[in-house]
Amino acid sequence: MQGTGMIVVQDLHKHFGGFRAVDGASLEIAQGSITGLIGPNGAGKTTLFNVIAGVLKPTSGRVFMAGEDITGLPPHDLFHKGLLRTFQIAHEFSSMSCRENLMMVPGDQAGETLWNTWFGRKRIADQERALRAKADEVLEFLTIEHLADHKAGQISGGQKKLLELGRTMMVDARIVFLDEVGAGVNRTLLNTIGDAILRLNKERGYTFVVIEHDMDFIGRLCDPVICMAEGKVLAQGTLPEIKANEQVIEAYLGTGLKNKDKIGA
Amino acid sequence: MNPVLKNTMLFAIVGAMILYTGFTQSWNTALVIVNMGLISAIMALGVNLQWGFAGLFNVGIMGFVALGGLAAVLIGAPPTPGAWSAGGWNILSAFVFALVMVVVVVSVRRRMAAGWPRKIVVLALLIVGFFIYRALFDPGVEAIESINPAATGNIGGLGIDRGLWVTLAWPVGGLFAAAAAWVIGKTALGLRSDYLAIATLGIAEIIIAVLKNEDWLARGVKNVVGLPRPTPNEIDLQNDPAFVERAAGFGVDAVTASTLYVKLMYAGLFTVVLVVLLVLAQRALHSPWGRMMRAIRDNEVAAEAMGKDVTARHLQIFVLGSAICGIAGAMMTTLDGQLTPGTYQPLRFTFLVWVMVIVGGSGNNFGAILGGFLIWFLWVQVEPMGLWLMELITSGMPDGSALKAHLIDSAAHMRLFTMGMVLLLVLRFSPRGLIPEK
Amino acid sequence: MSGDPYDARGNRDLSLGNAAGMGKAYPVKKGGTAHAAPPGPFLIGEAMTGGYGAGPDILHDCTIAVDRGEIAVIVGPNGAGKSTGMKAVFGMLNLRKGHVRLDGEDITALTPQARVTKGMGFVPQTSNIFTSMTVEENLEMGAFIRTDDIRPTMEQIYELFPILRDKRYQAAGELSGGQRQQVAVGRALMTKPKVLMLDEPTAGVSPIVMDELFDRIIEVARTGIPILMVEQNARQALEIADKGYVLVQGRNAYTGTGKELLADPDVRKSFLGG
Amino acid sequence: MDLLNAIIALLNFVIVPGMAYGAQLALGALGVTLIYGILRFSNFAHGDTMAFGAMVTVLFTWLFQNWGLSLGPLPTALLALPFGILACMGLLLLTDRMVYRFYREQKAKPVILVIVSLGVTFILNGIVRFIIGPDDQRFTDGERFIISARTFREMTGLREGLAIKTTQGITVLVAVICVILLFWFLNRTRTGKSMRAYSDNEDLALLSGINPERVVMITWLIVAGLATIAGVLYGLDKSFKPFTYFQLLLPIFASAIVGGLGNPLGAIAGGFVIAFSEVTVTYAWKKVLTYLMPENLEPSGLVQLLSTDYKLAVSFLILLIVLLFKPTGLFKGKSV
Amino acid sequence: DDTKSEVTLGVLFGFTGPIESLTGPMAAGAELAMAEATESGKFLDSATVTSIRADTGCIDNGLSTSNGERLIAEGINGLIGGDCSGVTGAILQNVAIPNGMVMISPSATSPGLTTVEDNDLFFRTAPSDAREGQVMAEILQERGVKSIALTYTNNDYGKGLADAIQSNFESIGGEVTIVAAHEDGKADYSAEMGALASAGGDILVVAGYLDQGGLGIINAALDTGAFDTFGLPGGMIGDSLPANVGSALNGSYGQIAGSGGEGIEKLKALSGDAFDATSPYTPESYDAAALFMLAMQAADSVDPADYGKHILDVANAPGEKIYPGDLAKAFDILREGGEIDYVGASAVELIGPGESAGTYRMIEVQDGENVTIGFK
Ligand SMILES: Nc1ncnc2c1ncn2[C@@H]1O[C@H](COP(=O)(O)OP(=O)(O)OP(=O)(O)O)[C@@H](O)[C@H]1O
Ligand SMILES: Nc1ncnc2c1ncn2[C@@H]1O[C@H](COP(=O)(O)OP(=O)(O)OP(=O)(O)O)[C@@H](O)[C@H]1O
Ligand SMILES: CC(C)C[C@H](N)C(=O)O
Ligand SMILES: [Mg+2]
Ligand SMILES: [Mg+2]
Repeated sequence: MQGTGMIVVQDLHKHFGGFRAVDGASLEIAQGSITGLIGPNGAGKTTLFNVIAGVLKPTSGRVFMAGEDITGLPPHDLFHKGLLRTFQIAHEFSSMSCRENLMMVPGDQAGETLWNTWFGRKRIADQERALRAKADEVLEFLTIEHLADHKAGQISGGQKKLLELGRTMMVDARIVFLDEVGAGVNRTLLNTIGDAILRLNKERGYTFVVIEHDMDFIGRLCDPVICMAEGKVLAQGTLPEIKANEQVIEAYLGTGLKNKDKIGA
Repeated sequence: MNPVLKNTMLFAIVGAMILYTGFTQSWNTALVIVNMGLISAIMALGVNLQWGFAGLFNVGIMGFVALGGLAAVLIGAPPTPGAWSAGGWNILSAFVFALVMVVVVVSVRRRMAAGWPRKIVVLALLIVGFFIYRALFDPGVEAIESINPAATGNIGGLGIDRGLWVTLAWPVGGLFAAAAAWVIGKTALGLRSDYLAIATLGIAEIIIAVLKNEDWLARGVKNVVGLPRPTPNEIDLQNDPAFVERAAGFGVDAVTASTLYVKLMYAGLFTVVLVVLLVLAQRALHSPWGRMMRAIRDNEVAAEAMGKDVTARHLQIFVLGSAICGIAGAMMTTLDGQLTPGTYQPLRFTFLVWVMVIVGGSGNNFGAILGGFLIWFLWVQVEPMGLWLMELITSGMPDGSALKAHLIDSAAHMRLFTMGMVLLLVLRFSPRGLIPEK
Repeated sequence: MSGDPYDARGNRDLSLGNAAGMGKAYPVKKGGTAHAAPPGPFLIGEAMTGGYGAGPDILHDCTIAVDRGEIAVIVGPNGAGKSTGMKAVFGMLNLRKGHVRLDGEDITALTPQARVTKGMGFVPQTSNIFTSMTVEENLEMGAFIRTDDIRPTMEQIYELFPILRDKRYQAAGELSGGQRQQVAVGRALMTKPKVLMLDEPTAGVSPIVMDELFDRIIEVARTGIPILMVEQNARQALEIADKGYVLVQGRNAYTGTGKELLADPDVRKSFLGG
Repeated sequence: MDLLNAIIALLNFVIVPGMAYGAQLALGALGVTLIYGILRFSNFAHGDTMAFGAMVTVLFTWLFQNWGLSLGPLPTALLALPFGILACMGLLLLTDRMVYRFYREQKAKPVILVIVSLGVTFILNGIVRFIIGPDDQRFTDGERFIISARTFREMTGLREGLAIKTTQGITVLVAVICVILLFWFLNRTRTGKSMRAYSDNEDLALLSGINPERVVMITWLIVAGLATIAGVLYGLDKSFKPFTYFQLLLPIFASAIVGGLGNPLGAIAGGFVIAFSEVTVTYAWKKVLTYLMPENLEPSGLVQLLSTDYKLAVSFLILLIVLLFKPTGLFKGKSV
Repeated sequence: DDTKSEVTLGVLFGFTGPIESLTGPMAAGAELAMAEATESGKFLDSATVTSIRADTGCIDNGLSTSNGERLIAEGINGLIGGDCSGVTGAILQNVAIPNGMVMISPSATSPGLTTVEDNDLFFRTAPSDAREGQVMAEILQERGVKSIALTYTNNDYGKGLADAIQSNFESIGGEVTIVAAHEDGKADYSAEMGALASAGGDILVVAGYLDQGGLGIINAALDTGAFDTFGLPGGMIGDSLPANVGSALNGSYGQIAGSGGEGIEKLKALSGDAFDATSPYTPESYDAAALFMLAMQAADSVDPADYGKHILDVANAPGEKIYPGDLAKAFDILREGGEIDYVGASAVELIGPGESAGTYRMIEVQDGENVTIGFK
């Protein structure tokens, strides 16, 4: 057993050629927490996600999930272990309708076996009905129910991000990685999304890791917050702690005052 | 226009063209077109499965078709007396040895830690293995090939040549193709689009090279002729008084009746195969499985993140699609009654099938089938069209003028020209294919 | 083989069937000309109605305008048609009704590239960089129509986004999300445009860079260059805006100064997150 | 043991022909790779475009030969080449106008363009055969050899001869020049960069003021030049026969792909990989070994890894192996 | 349709594809015989003979069969074709036999076709390659050749011929250093050349086609200086080869089916400039068409079931020898019930199951021309 956290990352490295995108990051995500991950552009947050989620192979280091070594497992295996993620740049299935985008997610569908598609049609029909209802529910929650039959390639940038989030809501996950779900999403809707995350966390015990540059959003949801910079973990703590950290301010937050005094000048 | 109506009309048009051929040329011609059309449609179905639904760019169709043809030989051809005792067992043992060798190498690679020692051991095993393999294999080949090379010189088949049993070759052809596709898929499916394309193209060429040069297998370029057919023999029918009488009842002479009868029987068998495959494909595609495949086609990375084992699914559909091509290939060889490795050319067996899929409308099974019939019809019928065109152009010219002679002489080359024209016209008016994906 | 996570093209094997490189826009047909128009704001898309290809109308009688030295901000829910409106102004879709005027000329019939020559610069919301080209080449392409020396401008951009200097010879497709956004804005600035249009320039950039960016936008505006901007970071954006538009379902819902909109409780509640 | 003769034998039968063939493939692959890189589809019509350009050049060469024009030791065809290129440019611009532009405006998927280009292939096929017929045509003149086997033997007194044909020399030279020019053009010039930008993201190219139609036109013009040059040089070295140009397509595509699509350096590397894998793997080492080994150890067999029957198969096998280790080709090519 | 005033013969050759450059003259040769018969006015009831051409693609079974059916549908009375042995088998099995149509191929030379079950419907005016192998081996021996390198075009023709040459030559004590296949229409033959040169040999025997891979191989051999004398079987004999290769070919030798120059000379005179009568299989094509018409005349019927039996009769002795241009005379003789022995352009002598016996013309290239130096 490695640590007690839901996810434990030990001295992880990911190098692209000579460039060290993740450079010896170690962190632990507690079971049932909503952890915020912040850091300047290029800090290596997304790369860290990708390594954990199996999209990229680490150069070195290990990743554990609930004590099990998951380093290098392919994404589809991780999905079945309950690890879900969204993409910073939306990866919709562009020629499929939004509803289908959601309905394809659950992994235990009888209809995904060829044999059943030929000879087990009744069972599939039942399952499909349930899936469809579920998908419609999610779409409604995301306020895009009117897009159910639109091709996902032809919806707006923000709507794609919503769909991205919606996919993680189709199945029971144990841990969900959200990569900037908020970027480009309307702030009012973002609040609703925040509520949903809290609810999933409370009611179903999902663990969340959230990358976001919107401090309000982070502040509302996350404890603890981890700040990365140059591929390493820079600081960890509650948001107020982090906000007070000199290094974090310098690398990431800035004083936020600069443009204030220029307005109207 | 309502799409169902439009599609029905398209099919009706192609049907009408074939009927027209029947009325104006002959029903035999029409049926030949129908039969090859059915086979083409099946091939197109297989390719459509891979491309239209999974986005796999396979241009190795020719290879799978040829493997199907090989099955027809190995099932149907008469056994060569003495071939097995002369060298068959040698060859078989060579294959078994090769298989064992592969297993050994793989397990050695697993067991030993990476590094120089492993590389050396593996390399040594491979080299030694290769020589032992050749030592087993070569004498066998030589022995078999020297058995009456002008007429046989090959290992021969199982000699299954009774009636419908002959069609056993078809599923076996599918199996052959599937097995090859599995091996290819295991190695090459990680490649992207055009790189996968050239890889499959290359593998197809390799398969053909083997078929052409391994005479012990199916006589290589010397061809195997006189393969058994699932239908009665025309000559037998013509000599059968009962048949002649019945034909006379319909008012047709025995020769025509017998040729039509045989072709109709083929058409029937082929139609059964096509319909079964179509139903299976349709069911699969309008189900969560099909949805999953489309998701994978649209965005692999996301599908993978959503728990779909992209590699396994790709392999599955690659094997299935290739198997279908193999079945079609076996059917074609049975129809021809001979295996002619030299005829397997990419243009005819790979790119023409692609044209069928794209013109018909990729991603739609009915489109693929329509494309199969239409393009095959054109492939065969543009030649008279080209000639007709040339005659039309030259009709105003004085007889004996050099230009006229040149034009008429070039008429044969107008076949491909006309084909190209028609292709461009069709794609101009429905750029996404005649029956596009919804 | 692990996929490039930033590879928005996604599918590895459908590359041939993927329309990347063929573009998604349905630009105005070639051959149109500009002609004189009645005076009005420096740039205005007036009463625009239109949609993608032969699809349904997305914009309905929608008007967006910006004048010299102004910053105009468009906000609204996702899918309201903000990006579509921007594209329409830039000639990347065919308008069924309405006009676009720039500096006293009617440019409705001009192709996008002609509008660039007229001095318009645009940062689209998605696929806004050349992924296979280096950062520096991206910037050079921004200055494609310029014939003067582009080095000083490039220097300025590197000053503004120092990270880009470090990555200047790296393919832009290998950058992080926020870095890409910086490249995109840099590319537009390289044009030295007479009017700048930005579609969510701050999406995904870190707070410190966002501050820098807003700073720079104000600076640019103060040199007299009008700026038309879509933002979901609405509160910050409206604070510096001279003019704000709220779009809902392709229609103008509210229009006013930035301050007015910020103060409007309806707008706050429905679009700015309370 | 006779090292010199062994080397010369190897040079004469492997290195020189391999170089020339590799350069021929590379020149063809350059055109293919450029279309793939900029216009984003695999152009099947390239082989027949080469045939067309070469055909026009052949016709002009005949005309010039009739007039008695000549280039001395160089083939007259070089004089006719510009005319071939011009005609080919005309042809390609015309096909673009009549065929490809429509699909571009439709935003058709590249695979449609591939099939469309197959249609164009058929048509060009017909046109070329219609004009010049399906037969072999001779249009070579000038000095055939830079150095012929016999001269070499007489000069050096060695048993083995070394032959280098004028056309081989020209081909290698031209291929290298073309690659360098193209590489420089695409990576260093503004127009070249704008072409790459267009291929990367057409919408964004519009926003940068790049005129897509101009990019497309320039691409076709360059391709016309490359195709004609490739076609003519091939024809000079081997023979002009319409059918072989279609057959040439396969190794050309293999070269472009193994080198990495869209990359001019890849095209030349790929050309040589394909050419040399054809020539070397099936080479019978008997002759070379006979020179190298002491007399009593001379090989009795051919010392051939595989018979030449499998030369194509082998070159594809090598291609496969390369791709398995470098999935987008030697030079990290594009995958649309 | 037993009208004896309008006869149509199908000409089913590969007008497109790998041997497209051979088929033009071949078809013209066949049509020349038809024109001759029509013009003579003595054929059947002063019948006119017309041809219908159709394509086999040389390698496309499907296309060949379809086109065969189409020709049958057009009501042909006889089928000249196919050209390549592969498709010929397919047409025979799927079209000719079921429809009871007589078929004469001028060029399918594969030994495999000798034994094929044909219901006595299949004939060929070209000899089987098995015979040519024997002839060639003898010629080589007479010239004192000890060892040969052998390359063949990789199809049933080339392979069969190469097999025959190899086994015959070895059985009389010669050495074959290498047997290497080459594919037609390929871009480059350096690899084959490398292997052939390495193996060595007194001469290089090229069992290919003169305007296909064969030419490429010879050019490569001469360019690299690997061989300078070549053995040229029938597929390599034609005016275009010396013309294309030039003086370097002088001294090479070979053989092609054909007897006394007389037949071919007459055909050459007959054809004039219209087409190249010496192009491979063109004489055989003329003969195939002629045989059809002579047999029809002999049977006084255009029904394959009737005239099929007469093909061997008119082709072989006894009887008056008939050469190209003599068709009118032959028709007269046959009408009167006399006997003829058709010699034609290629010295037709049908043996066994109806294939040319194979008299061969020995050729040597001298001063850039094919010169006949004897017969065998
Ligand atoms: N494929 C790649 N090749 C080279 N460098 C890469 C590659 N992918 C990412 N990088 C580099 O790795 C660094 C970390 O990128 P990453 O996407 O993880 O940043 P991030 O923290 O998610 O930033 P952002 O907040 O902007 O999304 C960046 O500097 C980027 O340029
Ligand atoms: N390429 C397209 N083809 C067809 N319809 C599209 C396309 N892009 C967007 N749409 C539709 O147009 C509407 C408006 O999209 P637009 O991108 O303008 O929204 P937006 O206001 O920019 O939203 P966001 O804040 O999410 O970026 C959406 O409902 C979407 O369905
Ligand atoms: C037309 C010829 C070149 C055909 C060749 N003799 C063969 O049997 O295939
Ligand atoms: Mg990121
Ligand atoms: Mg938008």
